[in-house]
Amino acid sequence: MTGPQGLAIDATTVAQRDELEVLLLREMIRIRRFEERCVELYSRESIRGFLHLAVGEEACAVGVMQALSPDDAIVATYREHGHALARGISMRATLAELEGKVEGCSRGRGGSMHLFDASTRFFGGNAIVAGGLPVAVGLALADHLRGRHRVTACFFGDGAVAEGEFHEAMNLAALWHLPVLFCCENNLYAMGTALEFTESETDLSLKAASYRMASWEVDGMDVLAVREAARQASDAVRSGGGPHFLEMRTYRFRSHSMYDPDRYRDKSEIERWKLRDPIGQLTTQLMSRGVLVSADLEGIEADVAAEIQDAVDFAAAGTDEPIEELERFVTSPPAPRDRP
Amino acid sequence: MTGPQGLAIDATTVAQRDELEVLLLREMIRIRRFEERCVELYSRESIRGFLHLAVGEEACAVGVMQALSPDDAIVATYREHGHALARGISMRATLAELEGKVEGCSRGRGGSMHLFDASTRFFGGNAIVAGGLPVAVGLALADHLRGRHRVTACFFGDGAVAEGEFHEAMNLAALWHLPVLFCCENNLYAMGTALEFTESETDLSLKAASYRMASWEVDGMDVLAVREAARQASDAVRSGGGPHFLEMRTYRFRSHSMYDPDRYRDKSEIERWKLRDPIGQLTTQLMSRGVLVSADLEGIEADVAAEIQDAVDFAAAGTDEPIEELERFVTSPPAPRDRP
Amino acid sequence: MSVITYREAVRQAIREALISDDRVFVMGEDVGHYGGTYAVTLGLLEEFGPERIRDTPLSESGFVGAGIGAALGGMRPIVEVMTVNFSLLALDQIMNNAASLLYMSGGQLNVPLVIRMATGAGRQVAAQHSHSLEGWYAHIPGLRVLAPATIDDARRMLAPALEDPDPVLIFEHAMLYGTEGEPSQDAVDLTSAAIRRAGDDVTIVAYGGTLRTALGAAQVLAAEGIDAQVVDLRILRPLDTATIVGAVAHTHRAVVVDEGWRSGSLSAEVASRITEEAFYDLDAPVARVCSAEVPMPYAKHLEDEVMPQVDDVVAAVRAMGA
Amino acid sequence: MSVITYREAVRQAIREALISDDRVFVMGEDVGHYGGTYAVTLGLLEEFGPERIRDTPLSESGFVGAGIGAALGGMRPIVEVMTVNFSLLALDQIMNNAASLLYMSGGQLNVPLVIRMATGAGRQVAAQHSHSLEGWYAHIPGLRVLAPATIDDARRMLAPALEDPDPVLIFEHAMLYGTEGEPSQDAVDLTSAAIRRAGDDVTIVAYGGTLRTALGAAQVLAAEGIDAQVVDLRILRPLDTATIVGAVAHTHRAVVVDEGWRSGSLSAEVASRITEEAFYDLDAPVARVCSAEVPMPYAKHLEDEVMPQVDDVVAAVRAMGA
Ligand SMILES: Cc1ncc(C[n+]2csc(CCOP(=O)(O)OP(=O)(O)O)c2C)c(N)n1
Ligand SMILES: Cc1ncc(C[n+]2csc(CCOP(=O)(O)OP(=O)(O)O)c2C)c(N)n1
Ligand SMILES: [Mg+2]
Ligand SMILES: [Mg+2]
Repeated sequence: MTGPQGLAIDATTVAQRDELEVLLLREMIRIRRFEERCVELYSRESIRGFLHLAVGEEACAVGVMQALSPDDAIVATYREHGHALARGISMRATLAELEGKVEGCSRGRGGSMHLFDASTRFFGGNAIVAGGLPVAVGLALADHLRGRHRVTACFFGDGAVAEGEFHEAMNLAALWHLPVLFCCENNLYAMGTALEFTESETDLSLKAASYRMASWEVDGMDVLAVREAARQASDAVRSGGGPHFLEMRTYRFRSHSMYDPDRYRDKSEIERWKLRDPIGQLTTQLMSRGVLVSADLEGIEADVAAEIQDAVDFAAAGTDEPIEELERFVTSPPAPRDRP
Repeated sequence: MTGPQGLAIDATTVAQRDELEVLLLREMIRIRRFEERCVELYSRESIRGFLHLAVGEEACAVGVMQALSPDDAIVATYREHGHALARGISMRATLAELEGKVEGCSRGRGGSMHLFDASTRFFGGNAIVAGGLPVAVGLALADHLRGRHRVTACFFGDGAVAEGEFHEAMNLAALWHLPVLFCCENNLYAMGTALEFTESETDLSLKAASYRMASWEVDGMDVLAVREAARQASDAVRSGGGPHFLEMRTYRFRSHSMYDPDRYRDKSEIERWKLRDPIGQLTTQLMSRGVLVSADLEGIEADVAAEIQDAVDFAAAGTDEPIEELERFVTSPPAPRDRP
Repeated sequence: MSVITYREAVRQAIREALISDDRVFVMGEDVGHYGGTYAVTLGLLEEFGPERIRDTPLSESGFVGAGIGAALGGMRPIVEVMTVNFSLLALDQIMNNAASLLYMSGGQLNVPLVIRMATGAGRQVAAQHSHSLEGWYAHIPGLRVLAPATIDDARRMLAPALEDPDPVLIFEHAMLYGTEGEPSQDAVDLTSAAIRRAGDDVTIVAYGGTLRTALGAAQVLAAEGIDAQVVDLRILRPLDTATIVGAVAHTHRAVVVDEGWRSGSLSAEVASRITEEAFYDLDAPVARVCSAEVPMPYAKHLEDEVMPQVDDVVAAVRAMGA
Repeated sequence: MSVITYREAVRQAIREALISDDRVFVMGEDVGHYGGTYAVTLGLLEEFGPERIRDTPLSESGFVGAGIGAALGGMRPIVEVMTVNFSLLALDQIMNNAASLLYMSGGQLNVPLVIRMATGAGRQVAAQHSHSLEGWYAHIPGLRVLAPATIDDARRMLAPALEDPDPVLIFEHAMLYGTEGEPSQDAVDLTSAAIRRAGDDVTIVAYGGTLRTALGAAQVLAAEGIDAQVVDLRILRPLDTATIVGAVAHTHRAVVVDEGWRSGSLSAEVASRITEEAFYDLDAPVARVCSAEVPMPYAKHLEDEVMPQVDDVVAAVRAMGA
């Protein structure tokens, strides 16, 4: 069993299982508190541009990532802080990116919507809805062609399902039997448009069936359920079972982005979903089972607060990319034959 | 009951039914002989560019068109001579178009892939695979918004089903409950790529189900079956039943286009399908039932030959668009306020 | 009339169109329940209902194509593509159907469609959300392409655009929505460029988001005794070459300011036309101030560096010895 | 080496790449069982099998995106988009992923992808199948854009394109596939324009499908005693400005020939660069011979009228008093 960066935990004994659950909780808390701090930093204008928070949806990122192995690849969306942190990109590099510093995981060029990290095979951070899906298919195609047994996990929202690219990617993956794990974070809204206004068939896992793709639905507010589903699905994918579709039924507690006045849904709906807060639920459970006592929780919160403060300090001390480097990486340095 | 241009026949008596069947046969023969003549004209270079023939698929065009009414709209593909003729665009205007003459239904600007006729609500002729589907949705949306009870019939091939636009259009039509009749001419190939290489789920009518859209499969080599299915489906669409999907299982006897050496399928496969030639089948049937005798058939062939010869002469005598008119219709003439 | 924002100007124009013509409807992502990404359509759903203020799924190609079909079916759709960035997904529909149907059909099929999009950078939304691609659209025969840079144009261009029997694209620069001004009551044309500032020494040609930059530069230059004339293209297709060339013939020097990436931007076309038609009037080659050729970086100082700034325009004018 | 067609030259290049690097594979519509729309990949499926010669469904965005992903995953994909016309459907993937990933990721993610497409008109395939949009692609930072106009370039450009760690687009003009020539054995660079004909009186700049037109015009002009220099751009991005400008500095006059629609075509960029860098060397404004700004009509005489012809280039040269 490994830490936050650690993956592919197999919890067989009760003690291991308890440890795993605490780990999952800790990971969710890291993300939650991190994003809460981001709101603050946004209002202080340390973070700018679009900022999309996944508060309420942490179980999806954590549950899936904890089912993957370091060799696997991730393709995420613009709402990907949680995915990045759960995958093991450091909080420092993540926050520095959000603050546009060279020390950021994308050198400050990407910002909130474009986190990248080659070392953890985290391929973004894509701000075009559904734009990452074909890329994920291609990563899986490369693995298939090279005979590598790896999974490419691709995250997207319910809104992406209406895009043609979703359909093309699903078909390609199924047709070519590629090792893709499609991870749909169904939070019932695409910006301000409810799923019932975007899909004639709102049961999204049925979409997968029309491609002959195995599909699973899971309670996206239950991190254990997500992790278990993702583990089984990714095992199946890795062992040659073809692509799988995982629909995680979740909800975002906050607005779509910092610009969103959140006019399109009832406050009572939000309140109802908050009762199923993945962090709250797991905390209650662990405490009632005696696995966790208040002091433990305080310990976790303190650790997380320290990690965040460290990241905030790190980002604040970060450097701006020199303007002279503006054109660096538009293309690669010329190959020897092209040098003068 | 009306003639070739005529539509919406209701055949209740035996005599009416016989008459209808003869009409359907005649229409199919018109298309078949027309396209055969086109091959000749192509080799004589009177027709150029891409020429896609639907020889073998005539039952689809004729069956559907004979189920529609003049108010309905048609959106077709680049393989649309049959649709155009069956819809009532004159053979003269069609052939003149194929020969690039001003007398053509698109003034000679469109050629084989871009037949248009506003008077029969024939909205093309689209050479981008799946490009017509969203347009059909829009035509239906206009009818919906104006409270008009009309059908928009949209043709496309099995290959189009892999395009994202197909998916987007299906969802929009189903979500908004629009009066579209999706007419899939499944001839098992997209150019040289067999359906099994393009779709993970080759049962295309299941695609419709994933949008909660009613779907029908029909033997596309049986014009009566197609007409009946199209009649029921279009009635349902017209009376507010929402979009319907009609999969017509058909086959093209000739190559994809005049450029295609047809290397990708067995000659024996073609021969097998030719046994189900929609014209041959219906002829045999009508003759065995005594509805048609050889002389009748010869009469039909003679009529058709005369119509074709007339069209050939008409097109040959047609005029080239003056070069001075090259820029006409790029945009409309300026509105009064913009005139100098 | 009182001061309104650019956003309100667009909204008033849409509202007026919805009231005066029942063939008009609005369709796009989040135009309804959300109130419009830039709050342009805020309140219209409540006033006109979901049939006329139609939220669409994320299906750019699908709903733009549906707009084309609805136009063919006699409606006057106003399709909002949230931003130009996403319009790439609908480009096939725009080029191969909207722009081509009238011509391909030999004059039979008009497509009276209006497509509105936000465009441009300046809000630190990075590479995939900061495009300025209106110059590309200006390349397509069959389209009319508008770039309202003023409150007046934002308020008044929509009505004639809806009267146009052919497709019209309207690009609204995202940084302009909050700007304020007092609209006049005058109708505007959709054919001519406008001289926004008279001047004798140099002509600065701009449009949309760069008009402010051009006017800012003119102000700085005025302090240095250089009298700059500022031309607002207003219509990117068809370009009003006569006004542009006439202006340059007067000043003998020209700078084109364009937020597009320099190579292959609209500025190249404008510069070429000036050079072709006023070569012997020019005292110096036409200069161009454009965006740096990089995917837009997120960091503020880099974004600023990429985009054309007042200083860049001033420097370009100085460099040409005006 | 014996005479081969342009089509065979491309095929040889692909075959060589497949043999020499097992990371290379070919993917696209009808590249396999059909043998390639233009028969470029004919026989390769039989030789290399369906994993490496991969027929795709009609899903341009999907398989171009998959090519990007496969490149990220260590492969060297050659994606064939049947024609540039259909590439509009994949433009978002090309611009927002292929061209941007390296930059957005701060240098972490290379996309060593080659995309080949047929381009251009001349076969009476009308409005939706006759586009020349390579000029658009040349606008996008992060891409290298090639336009092989000769047998040599068709044969030799692919290898360095596959070596390039960044995405490369190769535009093959559909009218060139049948042309013949004898390829040399020399490697070619992917950086410089080529002088295809020396001359002192005027420079004709062309690329891809228009190189033949330019050379044809040079021949006609030679008979009139006008000695035209012909520059083949070869690489549309990044443009080799030095060679172009150097050539014009020598002749003092230039005509750019471009099959794109005139307004906003690549010709405008080339003309602007020449004017910017060689203004005082120019005896006349740079002329442009481009396609008429209409959706391509089907009728042959109209198609001919739309496209740049030898006579048009000759006339342009005469008009500038060379
Ligand atoms: C192609 C495209 N169209 C529109 C947008 C603007 N946009 C950004 S996020 C979003 C909603 C996406 O909803 P969903 O896929 O459900 O993901 P969620 O935001 O709920 O996580 C929209 C419309 C975009 N980024 N890309
Ligand atoms: C978007 C697009 N991609 C590729 C092509 C080239 N192409 C023309 S027809 C065709 C096959 C279409 O197959 P299908 O939809 O089954 O129709 P069929 O030709 O069998 O009638 C292809 C690949 C095209 N016209 N449009
Ligand atoms: Mg959502
Ligand atoms: Mg087919």
